Amino acid sequence: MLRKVFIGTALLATIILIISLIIQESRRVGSNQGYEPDQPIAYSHKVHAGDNKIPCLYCHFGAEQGRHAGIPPANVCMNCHSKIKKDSPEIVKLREAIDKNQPIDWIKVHRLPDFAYFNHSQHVTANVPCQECHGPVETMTRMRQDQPLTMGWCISCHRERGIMPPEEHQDLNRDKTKAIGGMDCAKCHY
Amino acid sequence: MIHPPLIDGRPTVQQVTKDICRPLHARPGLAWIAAFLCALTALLMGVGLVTYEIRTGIGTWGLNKTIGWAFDITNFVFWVGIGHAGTLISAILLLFRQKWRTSINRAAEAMTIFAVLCAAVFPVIHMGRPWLAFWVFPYPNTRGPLWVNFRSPLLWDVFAISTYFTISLVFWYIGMIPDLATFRDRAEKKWQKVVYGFLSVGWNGSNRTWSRYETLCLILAGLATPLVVSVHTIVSMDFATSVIPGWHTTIFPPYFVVGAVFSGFAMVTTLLIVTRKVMNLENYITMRHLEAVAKVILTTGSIVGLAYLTELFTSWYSGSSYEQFAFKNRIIGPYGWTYVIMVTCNVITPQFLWVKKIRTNIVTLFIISIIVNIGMWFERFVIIMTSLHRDYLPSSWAMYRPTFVEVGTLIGTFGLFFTCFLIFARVLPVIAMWEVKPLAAELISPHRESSHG
Amino acid sequence: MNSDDKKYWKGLEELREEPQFLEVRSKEFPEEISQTTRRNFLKLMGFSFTGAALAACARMPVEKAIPFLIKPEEVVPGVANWYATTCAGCTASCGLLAKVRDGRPIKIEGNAESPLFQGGACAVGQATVLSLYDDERLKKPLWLGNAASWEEIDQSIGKELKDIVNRGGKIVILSGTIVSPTTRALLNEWCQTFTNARHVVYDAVSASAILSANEKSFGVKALPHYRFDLAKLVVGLNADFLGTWISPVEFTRAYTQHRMPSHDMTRHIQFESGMSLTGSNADRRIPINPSEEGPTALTLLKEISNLKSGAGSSNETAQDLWKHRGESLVVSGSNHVDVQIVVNAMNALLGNIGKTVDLDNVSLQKQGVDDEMNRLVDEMNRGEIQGLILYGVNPAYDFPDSDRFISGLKKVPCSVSFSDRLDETSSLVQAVCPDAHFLESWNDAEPVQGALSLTQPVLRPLFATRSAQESLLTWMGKNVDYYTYLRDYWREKIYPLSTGLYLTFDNFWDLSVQNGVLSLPAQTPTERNFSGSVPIAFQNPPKGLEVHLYEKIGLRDGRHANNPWLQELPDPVTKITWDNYAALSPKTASALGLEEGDVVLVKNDYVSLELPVQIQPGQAALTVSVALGYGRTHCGKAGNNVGVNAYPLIPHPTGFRVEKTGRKVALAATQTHHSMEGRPIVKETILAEYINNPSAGNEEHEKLLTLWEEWPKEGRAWGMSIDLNACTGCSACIISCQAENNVPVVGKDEVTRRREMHWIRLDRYYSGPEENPETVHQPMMCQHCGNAPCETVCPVLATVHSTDGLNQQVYNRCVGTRYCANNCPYKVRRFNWFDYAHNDQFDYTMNSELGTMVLNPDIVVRSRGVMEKCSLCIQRIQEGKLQAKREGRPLKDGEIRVACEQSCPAQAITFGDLNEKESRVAQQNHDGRFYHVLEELNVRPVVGYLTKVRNK
Amino acid sequence: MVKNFMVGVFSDEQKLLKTVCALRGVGFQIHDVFTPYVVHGLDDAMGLRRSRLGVVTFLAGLTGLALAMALQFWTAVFDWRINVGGKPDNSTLAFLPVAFEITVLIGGLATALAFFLRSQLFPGSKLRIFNRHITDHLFAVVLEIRDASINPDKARKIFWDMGVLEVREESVNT
Repeated sequence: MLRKVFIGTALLATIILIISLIIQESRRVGSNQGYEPDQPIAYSHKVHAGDNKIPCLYCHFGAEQGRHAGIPPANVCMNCHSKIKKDSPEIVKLREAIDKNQPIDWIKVHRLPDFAYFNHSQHVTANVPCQECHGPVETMTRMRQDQPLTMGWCISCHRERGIMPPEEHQDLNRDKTKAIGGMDCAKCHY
Repeated sequence: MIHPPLIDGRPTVQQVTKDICRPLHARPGLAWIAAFLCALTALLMGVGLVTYEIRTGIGTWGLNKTIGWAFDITNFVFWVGIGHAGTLISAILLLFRQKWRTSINRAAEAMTIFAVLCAAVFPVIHMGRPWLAFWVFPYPNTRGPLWVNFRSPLLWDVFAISTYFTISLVFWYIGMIPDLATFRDRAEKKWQKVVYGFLSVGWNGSNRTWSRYETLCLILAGLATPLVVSVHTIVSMDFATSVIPGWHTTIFPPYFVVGAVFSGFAMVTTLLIVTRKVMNLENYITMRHLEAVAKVILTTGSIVGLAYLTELFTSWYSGSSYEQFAFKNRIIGPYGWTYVIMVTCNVITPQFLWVKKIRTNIVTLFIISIIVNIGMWFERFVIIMTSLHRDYLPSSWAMYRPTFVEVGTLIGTFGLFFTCFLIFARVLPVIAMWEVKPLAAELISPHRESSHG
Repeated sequence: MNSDDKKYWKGLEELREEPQFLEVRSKEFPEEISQTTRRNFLKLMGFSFTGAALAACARMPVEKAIPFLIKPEEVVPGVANWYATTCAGCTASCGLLAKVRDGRPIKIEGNAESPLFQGGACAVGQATVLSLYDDERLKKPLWLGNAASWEEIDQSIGKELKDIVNRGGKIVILSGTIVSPTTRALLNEWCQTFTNARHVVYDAVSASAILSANEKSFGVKALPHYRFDLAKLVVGLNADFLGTWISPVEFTRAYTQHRMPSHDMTRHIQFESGMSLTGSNADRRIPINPSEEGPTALTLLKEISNLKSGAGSSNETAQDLWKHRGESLVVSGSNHVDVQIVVNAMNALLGNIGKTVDLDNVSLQKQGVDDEMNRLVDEMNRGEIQGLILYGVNPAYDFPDSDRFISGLKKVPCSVSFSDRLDETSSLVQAVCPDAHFLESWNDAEPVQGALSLTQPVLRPLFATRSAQESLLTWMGKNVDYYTYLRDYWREKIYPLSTGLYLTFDNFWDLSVQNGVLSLPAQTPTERNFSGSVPIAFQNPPKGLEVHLYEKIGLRDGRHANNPWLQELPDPVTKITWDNYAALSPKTASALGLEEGDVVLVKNDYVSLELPVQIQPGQAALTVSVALGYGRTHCGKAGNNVGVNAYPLIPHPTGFRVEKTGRKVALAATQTHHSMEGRPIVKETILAEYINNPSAGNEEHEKLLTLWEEWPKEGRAWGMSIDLNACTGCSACIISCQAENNVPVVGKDEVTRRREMHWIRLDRYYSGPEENPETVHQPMMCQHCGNAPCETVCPVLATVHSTDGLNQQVYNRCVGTRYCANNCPYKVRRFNWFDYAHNDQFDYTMNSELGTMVLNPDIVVRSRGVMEKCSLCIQRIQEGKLQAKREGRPLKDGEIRVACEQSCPAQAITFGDLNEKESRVAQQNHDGRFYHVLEELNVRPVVGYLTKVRNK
Repeated sequence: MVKNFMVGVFSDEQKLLKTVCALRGVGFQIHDVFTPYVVHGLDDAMGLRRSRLGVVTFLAGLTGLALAMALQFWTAVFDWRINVGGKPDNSTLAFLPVAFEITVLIGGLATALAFFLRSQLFPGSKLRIFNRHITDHLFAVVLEIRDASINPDKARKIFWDMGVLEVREESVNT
């Protein structure tokens, strides 16, 4: 009898474990969380955004105006690096690329499937801090995908946050949260 | 009232075992091999065509912007309908204690399983992206999670069909366990011993188990009976809950269920007539069985006819011009010929079964059963296609013509069905020995107290 | 900024998506393969594409371009810029805006600043953006059929021209009507530079008779500017002015202005042979044979003069015209001078000259004179022409006696064509110097005197093409580019005439380029005396059927034959795509024992054509209507051998017989049933009743109950209303939607199977007798039902309702059961039966790198097996809301304009917020004419219609 | 543990029934009776209680119903409320078909599972098969000889009296 109880318990425990593992794993499907590729130039966000406190939007100016934040053009780098650390081997690579007229093959870290429309400016306007989605970039020596970037993850934020702080847009009452952020499918899928 | 015996030839109990277990030892006959090759060919063709369709797109079918379903869902409803007779024979007649079901319930249930299998193919392959078919199940996912739409009749279908298939399979298998044990104990070849040993799960004929077993069968029958009604009710709701004239009809649930029983019994007749011949089971599947089935066909056929009339009356009485047009168009529209086939096959033909000579003649019965099968396929086609092809806005009215892929896929499912059935006939007990044996015993010692079946 | 900068713009995040790269990445994330090969991939194909790529990523697409309204410092990836330009789809020269996204023009819309066109754009104009990305365009100049460099070409042609001049040979520039004043000036200068050079204007479909008739009647050899906006009564004689005649967008805009139901609603009477778009909109339509045009006009003229002399008349039309004298307009599309003279006499008698017929600010379109062309062909055949420069013409295809032209062409020693492809004519010439697409070049236009318009390039030439003007400048030895030439012309000729307040010419120029259009002060139109001689009678035609030739709204004269969007655009009346056919009246067809689709020989003593029969209600008895513009053989993969060339019929339009061949073909029609079956789908009434009761024809409404509480409508509630009285059925919305929403082209076979993908369709219904039915057009797209039947049945929640009242379709969730489409009472859902992108079976627009550049990057290209439908341009709604949000202000009504609404020349479509009481759409919801189609189903659409009111 | 059984084999169900009654009448505990088919009256003869599988069905069905309704209600009303065709978020009526199917499914499967567990039937089950012909045409009555209180000879006599085909004693190692 004891044996039966033991076996039964073990069986039940195994089943629960398997189910929870399946649920756990299924949450990660399609997510590249933790992706941290080597970049052609060892650019450090920690040095620039962390130590030197360069605002994100200085380089990623596209985020304020349009859909894409964009990797900054090399001439933005050269704004400073034509004077600073000119001889560092990484900066030499950058300059060579400019001289040879060859684009730098940055590897894209944060990728959304194309059927999800994401507009950076929309979120920047709503005062969503960059770190909310991109993680503590200012501490990353090499860029890493910190968040899962799955639909469930997007949705959890849209569910929980007042998407646009109401006090800032009193007069926009009807375009507020529900209408602008919100949970409608066609906010992102079209 | 004294009935003629349900089985002929007064076999002993031992003889029953011997007759039913014959495929264990004997080689398949020529008829079986020929039939199997035909079925397999059709199946392989079907597999090829479905592969082509899935690789290329639903465009390989003749559907268009107006007619989104035609052969696919017609076949689906047709096959689900076929399935219903098996459940009806094994479950409902069990509850009604009808002894004549005993020799035919196994085969009828097998028919159910295979028909539902054929039916289940269509909802999957009719999808534009069948590889994502699993999205119809509510499971936790990374999308929020995003669940499913429990208001959609198509989702009800998913649950109804999968439940129906599962419960039918369980019922069939459980009903087979004692006979599988017989097979196990009669097996000579190694693989037979292993397989039947595995399948018979240690059945030893204990009466304590028999006692529970009977209760289980009754409970399963009790569950299967409302289930079978619910399945075709839900299938009919695919149409009944829509807004399309010709689909949006409250009569559909009973109409579909009766239609399903009608078509199912016709298919049972077809199969039994063939099986008893091919498997030499004339003693067990007798004229009395077939006549009983024929009477069911006659009854349900008449009810179906009544349903057709009611439908026409309702459309006239509704006062809705769209409804009236839909039915007018069914009868005298460009697809009027399908309506004629439907009425001829389903309403007129079964009426010949009033004549005893016709319903006790194997040949006429066989022909009528085939005609009814055809008619019932057309019934679904008429309902689905002719309602769609001319609905509300005449600007969208369109015509439909099936492609070879669609026709081939239908033939392919017949291939699947018969392949499964023929394999079943070879490797599993076609007749429920444990249910027929009491009848045989009774025939041998008729004086005793009768046992129930 | 230098080119290096541009490279880096390209290199940024975008370059990452190149195909080779995707392959590598897909190994890393195998589950994403299928996901990445859609929108971004397609969008960015452009960036890896040769010439376009570099220009595309420039901070400004082209150095000198000045953006409309927004002046960006630089192109922001993912943000569109709009540039004003001018359409070159036909000579109407509508003012356009080109939407340029990441350096690629992806959408063409009408320029609302344009006084003539007021933001409308026709189907052809909007489809021109696709012809920019036509793979058949020549990528390099050709010399004797071989690719050459421009230097070599210039050298060779320069030498040839010099030789001809030395020989004293004749040089002719044969062009279509040139609406550009600068180009005309350039051609004049060119002809003066080369002795014995002259310019001949040839229009395949000409208005030659009008020009001559006006010369004879009023002494002005010009095409008048017809003022439909001033006419209270329009009488048309085989003039399809809403569809194809002269300037359809302008005429549609003007015509519909007073077609709103009111006491002074314009009345329209049309006499015509085939059922045209214009005739289908007429309040009264009288079928006549082409040969009856003259007699009909003559009768009217006589009746009117009777009325004038006080004798009275029983002719209804004449009475009507007389009642509206001075504010009526009689137009004829006939190319017979005598008919036009009678029409002139009528307009003069009615006092319309100087009012609705403006001969002082004349139209500069359709300047071709047929006789001159005939003379030229004779000269060529006599070997008198030494040099022939073909500019924008294709006579080997569209000259009625093309054989004679070709034989003449063979006798011309030096022949040059500016054609952008190897068409029927340019494949026979010595040198092909491909002209740039108008979106790649500078130009100007003056469709009507004083109404100027500028064309600015919105991207650098994709290929090594050069604008024709540039070539001509080079060959005449002028060392200026055409931009400078144009600017100089404007400085000297236009600037002094302008009345606006400008600081300098530069300021004037910048503003003109920015606006795209410029109006010079107009002359006051004057009445003129009719001085022609009216013919006494017209000849009776020989026995047999008469052929009525017409242009189709999509292909027009055939120059756009390789544009698959236009090929698949259903004819607004017949709804047939990808074909021309012989339209016969039902009576004639049954008398001849013909059914739709029967292939027949249409022949007389001179010509014979093999065409399928189409049975056209309203077709005049004993006439056959055949569309021009088909049967091209050298236009490209999409248009080659589609239909039959009917140009040879022009000189011999009478005495035809129809013979059965016994073959039958399926015509690719998007609608095959033509009656409403008595259903209240299009509600209509007549003006008299409407004036008594604004809800006339729309009295019956269902009392709609609901079993449960409705979902709250708090925020925005988008809605649309469509005025069936304004809608002419011109089908511009179809192309606009197709371009905006990446709607695929599926080809003739698939349309025959009723699988066209257009999100908006134009339903056309006939009512009344089939000899002359009444017609209605109804735009039908997703009605965004509040109680959407499609939503309830989707098992996977792929179509659900949004909080702002839209019926959303989520492609990436769709598994493709098609249940939603079945359950849609309006049948507006479209299923992707196949993969339409990157599939060799569908080699139309989305199967080549070039073709995919026209795709809107904000919209997913739908994959196989998913459902799609009108989203009410959700991307535009999102963009509009975002814009307002960024600027911290509420949205204004009319700020968001959906694609079909924007392009509608008749302004029949209104989109807006139903929750905003003052919005136009909310107001229209309370109009007496407002109704929902299939209201009794209680599906509660947000798209509604306004009843059609006929003025009869 | 070693168990000793006495097995009496019959070919006739009437004899079997009489034997069982007789054995029980003299106080023998019937270990089990093995039959090829259901023998009417045997349950009473053996004094078997009615099976309680129905209770399992009812409870499992109820659980299924509750789970199905709860899942549908929770997903549609609480977890992600979506406007589908203007229908109320809690479309109870529309939830019934699925709830019914799940009720039947869980009820049926649980009953079958309970049956297999209770009867110790599963692949590889070590249940003793006393005679290969039990699944054909023979019947067997099995008495377990647990202790001295059972007199094998007395039982054997009853068997022979009732017309048994064969009586044997078996020891089974369990």
